Amino acid sequence: MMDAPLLPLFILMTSLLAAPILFALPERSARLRTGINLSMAALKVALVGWLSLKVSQGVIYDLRFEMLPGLEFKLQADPLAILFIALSAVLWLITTVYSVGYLEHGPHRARFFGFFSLCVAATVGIAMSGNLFTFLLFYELLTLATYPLVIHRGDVFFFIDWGIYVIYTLAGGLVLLLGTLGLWVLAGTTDFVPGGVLADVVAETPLAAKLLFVVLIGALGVKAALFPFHAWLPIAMVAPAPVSALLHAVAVVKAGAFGIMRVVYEVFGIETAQALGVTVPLAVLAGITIIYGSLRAITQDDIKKRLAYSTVSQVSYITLGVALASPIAAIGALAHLIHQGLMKITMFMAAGNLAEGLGVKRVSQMDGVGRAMPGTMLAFSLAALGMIGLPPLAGFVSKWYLAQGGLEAGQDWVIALLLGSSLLNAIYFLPMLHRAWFCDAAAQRDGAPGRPRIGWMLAAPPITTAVLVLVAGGFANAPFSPLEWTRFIVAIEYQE
Amino acid sequence: MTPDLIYGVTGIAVFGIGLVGALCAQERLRRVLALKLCSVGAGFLLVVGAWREPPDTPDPVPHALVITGIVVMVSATAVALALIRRLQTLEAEDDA
Amino acid sequence: MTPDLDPMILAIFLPLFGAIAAFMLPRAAALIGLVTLAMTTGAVFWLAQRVLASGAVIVPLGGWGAPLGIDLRADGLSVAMLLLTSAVGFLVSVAALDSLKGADQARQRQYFWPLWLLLLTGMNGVYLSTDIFNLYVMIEVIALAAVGLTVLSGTKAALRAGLEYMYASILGALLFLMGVGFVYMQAGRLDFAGLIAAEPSAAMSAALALMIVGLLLKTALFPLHFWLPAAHANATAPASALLSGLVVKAALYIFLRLTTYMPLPDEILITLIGALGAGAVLWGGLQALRAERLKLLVAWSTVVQIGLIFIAFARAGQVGLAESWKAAALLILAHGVAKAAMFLAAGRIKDEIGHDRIRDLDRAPVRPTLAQFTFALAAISLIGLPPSLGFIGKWSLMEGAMAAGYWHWVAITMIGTFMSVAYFSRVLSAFLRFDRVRAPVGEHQGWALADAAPLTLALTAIGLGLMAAPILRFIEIGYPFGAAL
Amino acid sequence: MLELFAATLITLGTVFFIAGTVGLLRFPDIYCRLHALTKADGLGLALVAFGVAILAATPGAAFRIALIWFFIAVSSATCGHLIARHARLAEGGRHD
Amino acid sequence: MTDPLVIFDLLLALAIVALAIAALSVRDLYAMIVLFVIFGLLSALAWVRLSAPDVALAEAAIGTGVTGALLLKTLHHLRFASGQRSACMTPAIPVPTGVMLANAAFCGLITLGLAVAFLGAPAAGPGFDALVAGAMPASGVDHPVTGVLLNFRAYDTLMEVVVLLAAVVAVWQIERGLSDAPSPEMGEVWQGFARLALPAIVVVGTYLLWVGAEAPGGAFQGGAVLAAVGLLLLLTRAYVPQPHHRGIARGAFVLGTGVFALVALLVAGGGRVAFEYPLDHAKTLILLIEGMVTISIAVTLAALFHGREPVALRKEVRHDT
Repeated sequence: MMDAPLLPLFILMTSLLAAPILFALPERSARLRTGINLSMAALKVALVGWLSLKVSQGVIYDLRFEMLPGLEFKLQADPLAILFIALSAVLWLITTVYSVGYLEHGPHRARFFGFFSLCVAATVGIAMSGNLFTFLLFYELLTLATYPLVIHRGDVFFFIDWGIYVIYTLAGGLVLLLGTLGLWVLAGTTDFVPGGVLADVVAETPLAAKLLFVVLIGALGVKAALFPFHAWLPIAMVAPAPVSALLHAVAVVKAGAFGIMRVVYEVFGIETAQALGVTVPLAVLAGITIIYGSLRAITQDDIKKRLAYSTVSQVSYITLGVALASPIAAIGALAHLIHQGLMKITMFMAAGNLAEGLGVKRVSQMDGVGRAMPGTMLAFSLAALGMIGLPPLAGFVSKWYLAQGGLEAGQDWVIALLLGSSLLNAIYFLPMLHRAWFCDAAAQRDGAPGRPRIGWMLAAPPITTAVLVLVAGGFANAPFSPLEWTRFIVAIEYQE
Repeated sequence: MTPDLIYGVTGIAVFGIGLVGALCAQERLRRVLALKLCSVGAGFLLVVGAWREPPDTPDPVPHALVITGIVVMVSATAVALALIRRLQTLEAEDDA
Repeated sequence: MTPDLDPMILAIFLPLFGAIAAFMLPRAAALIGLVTLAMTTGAVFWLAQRVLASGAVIVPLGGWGAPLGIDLRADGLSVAMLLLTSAVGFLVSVAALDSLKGADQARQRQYFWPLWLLLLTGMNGVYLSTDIFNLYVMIEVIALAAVGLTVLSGTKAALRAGLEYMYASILGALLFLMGVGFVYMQAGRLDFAGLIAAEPSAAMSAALALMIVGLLLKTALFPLHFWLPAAHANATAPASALLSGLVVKAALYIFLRLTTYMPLPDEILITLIGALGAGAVLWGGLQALRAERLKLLVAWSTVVQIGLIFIAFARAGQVGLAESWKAAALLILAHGVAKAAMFLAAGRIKDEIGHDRIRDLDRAPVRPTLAQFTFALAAISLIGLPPSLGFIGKWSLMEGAMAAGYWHWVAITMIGTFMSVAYFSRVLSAFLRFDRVRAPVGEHQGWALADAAPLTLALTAIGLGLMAAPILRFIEIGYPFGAAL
Repeated sequence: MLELFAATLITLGTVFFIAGTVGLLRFPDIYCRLHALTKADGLGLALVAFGVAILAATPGAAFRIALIWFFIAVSSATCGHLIARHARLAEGGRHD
Repeated sequence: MTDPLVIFDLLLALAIVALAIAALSVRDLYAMIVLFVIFGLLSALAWVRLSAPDVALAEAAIGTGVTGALLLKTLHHLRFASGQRSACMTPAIPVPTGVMLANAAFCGLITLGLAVAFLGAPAAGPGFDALVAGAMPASGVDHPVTGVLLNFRAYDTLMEVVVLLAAVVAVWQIERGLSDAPSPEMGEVWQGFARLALPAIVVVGTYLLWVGAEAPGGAFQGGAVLAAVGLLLLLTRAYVPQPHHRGIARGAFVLGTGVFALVALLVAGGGRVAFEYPLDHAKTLILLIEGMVTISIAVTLAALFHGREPVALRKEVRHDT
């Protein structure tokens, strides 16, 4: 098989180069646009498959380009990166299909798909960043690319809230810039190295190192929707459904969580971070976010808002797993990165289908939708049960490892936290399922619902991802499953 | 007391007077004039710097520089005055 | 007789002959202008290659040599400025072909070219000069040509702004001239080497103070910026692009050179200049937030950017490292490219929509998409988002400030960046909104050839960020910031 | 002897100048002032020029001084005329 | 015993300062210009006292003469345009007296500082004296100021001519072919005077140019005096610029710059750099340049006085918003 050292770059380019082409296409050439979109997404999946094969064979990819003296733009494909790229590549393909269906007659599709591509390019770039500087580059690109996507359907009322979104995300970016600079000044490098680069600094000036940790985690916490920086996420749910799906499952919040992983594992190093005494506070913060997000979710009537608060809660599982500083919890965290993505994207696409097909946007309108849209609601239900943590679904696997990790780390409160959280999950998800399947529709909607008008491009994606949720949970121990891959990563990060 | 001292102080005074005018004058024409005074002040300084106690002849280089400065200043004045004239025409048209 | 051509001489004389030709033959002015710019750019590339090969080069004009004669000298920094000027100038010229094509713009077309080529002569002259009196004459060439360009449209607002600009320009130049007088009195010579050799004294301090204030007035550092927003906002688009992107840089460049050869005597003064820069960042940012018109907003952003460059300067002066000047140089280059792109894009938007009121941008029936996209790209560089050159400049600025523990400059830069995000997103979100009043929104217009030049500039502003390392190495050729001449 | 004569002439000329200046400052209206100025200055200048010409060593210099006198006389006469004319026209304008 | 000339110098200096103050504070703009012209002439006198006759000539002819004429023309235009004979032109927002005083005090402080710096500077500092003296034999001319202007620092002088060119291009650009204030009717005496003066001025101007090589005078002074011819012609309306004269006018504007730059460029070669005249031809080349530059200066200054480009009058499209 041919060896291609530029493979990571090609993967990046599949979406980065697609963007200007999509921008330039006239609005009306929809077929060509769809063709480019889908072929690029498929190409990316194929390339990522090839890349992960090569990486598992031990090939090392390391692309460097000098930006400033000593400061490099660096792409690498380590197993952790592969995990995240694989997630985004697969979900991009699925979401692209979904968005083509979703926006079939919408305005400004050229713009939408252009930014959509950029958004994925940024996510892939974040995944493959070999140092914090490169990470910062793509992190800002991600902020810029999501900006027009989120407001794609915005109207004037929305723009009042819009300010909050801009301020949160851009302030996060700025603080990350500050943190990157601080790292560069303190350590003289921004490279991601398993085991961290700050051991000396921590030994010499622990205060500066602590400050740096706070700055970096604070900056990334904005995107990861860590309490108290989560306020933008429920606002961003006004975005079109595919955007919300991508935002919550892959792009934005995951970029933040992924960044926290990189910072804890490869900037500070898990042992150094532990020695610094910053992991426990982070774990506590994550715990607070988990509970807070769930509590807020219960009271939301808007489906997408409820899902958004659920994301606030669920993404913090990842942070929690990282902060627990135990290999088993780390496996749980990494697995949850994938599993939460699969589940949440299913739910958002299903919610989008409800809104498109039936005009249902609130929980209180959900009576009987299960009978009207059985496929969609089946997928939704599977994902919801997974979220709650029902075995053998994907969510159960990650929660199981997290709990074990908590025990291993001697943080017994984690068990209680997880149980409580699962309970809360059940409290806000089960009523939705109950309404969908067991209540009568006629009570609420005028007349008979009739057949909802949604095409296969809307119906198929959530079902596909729901199947993936099942597979990821049921075949968790199979080779090349996400769980197996995370074990491989954790072995590297914990330098075992 | 030698001429260079007397005229040097004169030049600086003229420059200062021009500066006051450039900052405070209200009429457009007067501001142009104030700037011209500044340039004369700067010219004084250079000419004074070139002066040598007789019978030595003065340094010709600053003289050349001042001549250049004078020509440059008349060019700038002409442009400023053209702007003033044009602006006045437009403003008068609008008043009418 | 075949004359020996030297790229430095050509860089100054080609635009001069071009200006003469364009003035003599008004009908062919545009063609002459473009050819001249292409040739000048070629000469500058030739010079760049020569400098790359053999370091700084000097031409003693008339064969006399400084201090009696005048030397032209090209090192990395000056060639970088020349490259910026001619390359940006060329693209702005291409854009000018389109933006001055109206039937009622015959006059503007006729005069744009000679004035712009004279302006180019002056700017190239500044970047190659090593003599402070020569610099005085050059900034006057620039001033007259620039005022002529400012009032090209002939509107009352432009004329008023042009007159204020003229006053500020003359006053700045005269302050500089007075400083030249003091240098002569004390040092007896006017070349840069003479400045280095001069003993510190009251006269030299006075000279430095006068020249610096004059230059700050010309480069519009807060609070001497009063003339800039109106002048840049009311000029026609290509003129605005030239004025904002290139012309203010000439005075800034002289300032950098001067303070290299005559270091400011006191840290307090350096901090003061930095504080003025901070004032520019904050005040300009506030005004940009309040601006009602697109071009005015862009003009205020120039005030902000100049403040930022002076913060870089202040930090450089305090750290006292040659390294530290680079941030200022990078920011100058970044701003030159991005601001030219932004003004051209703003001009295109105004042309297409018919007005440039920010409040009503989203009500327009047409969407000049490509121009808006260009504007956004330029904004990315001006805000300092990666990977643009503006980002690299800001990064170097903050890196140095942080390493030296000057947290106040870091804080101001952060605040400035945040404000720039705020005022640019006023415009950008107006571009993205589309159903605010449910007005019929036309199909976006797709490609227009007129957008090519600004788009190229904006992409360059972003792309140059990837070239920062070679750019920095190039700027250092000939030690422009070292003591050695 | 000749020098004494020249000095007398120059002094006399200066006296006329002073008288003219006093007239310029003291006379009530523009015509009287003009009268004082042109008459006194014309004569004063002639006397001074003559005195200087006597002192001048060469005939060439004397010729040039004569030329200067001639041109100043002509132009000051023209100036006086123009000022008076302008003043009269302005007055006429005011009466209309 | 004090030199009587010191008293003269002191009186002259006082008069210059007093006139400067008076010009800026007198209410009537016409009086302001008159005071300025006197100020300029006295400054020129002061420069003669400082043994700078070239500068004095230039200041008298260009700095005072041409500038004064430009100011008067503008004043005439302003009074005509505003349709009144009163002096107040500017619809200015009155600046508060406090601000004015603060400004004045600020400038006073600056001036004081400059004076201190000046008094601290060396009385007769180092200069170019020796360098110029050493290089004069190779310059091709005998008058040092001309040597500096047209040889040692010829580049500056070229750029100075470029400034003049830029000015005339800008003025033509700014002042469009709108109807101007009619020039005042000056009567027969004036016409006669002009006829008498014209040839004399031409002779003087040419003489100044020619003599520049060895004595005070030169292209700029000569050009300015010749420009006076143009002014007289324009004022007596013996010559009225026509649209079809524009080509010739343009040619005259660029003549000096063009020839100067071409010569500077063409002499380079064979080891010589630009502006390095071969010694044998230096005098000829300098005279050629001076001649062309004089023509350009004369025509340009006259054109600056005339102002607007002579275009066919037509309704102009305006785009005020």
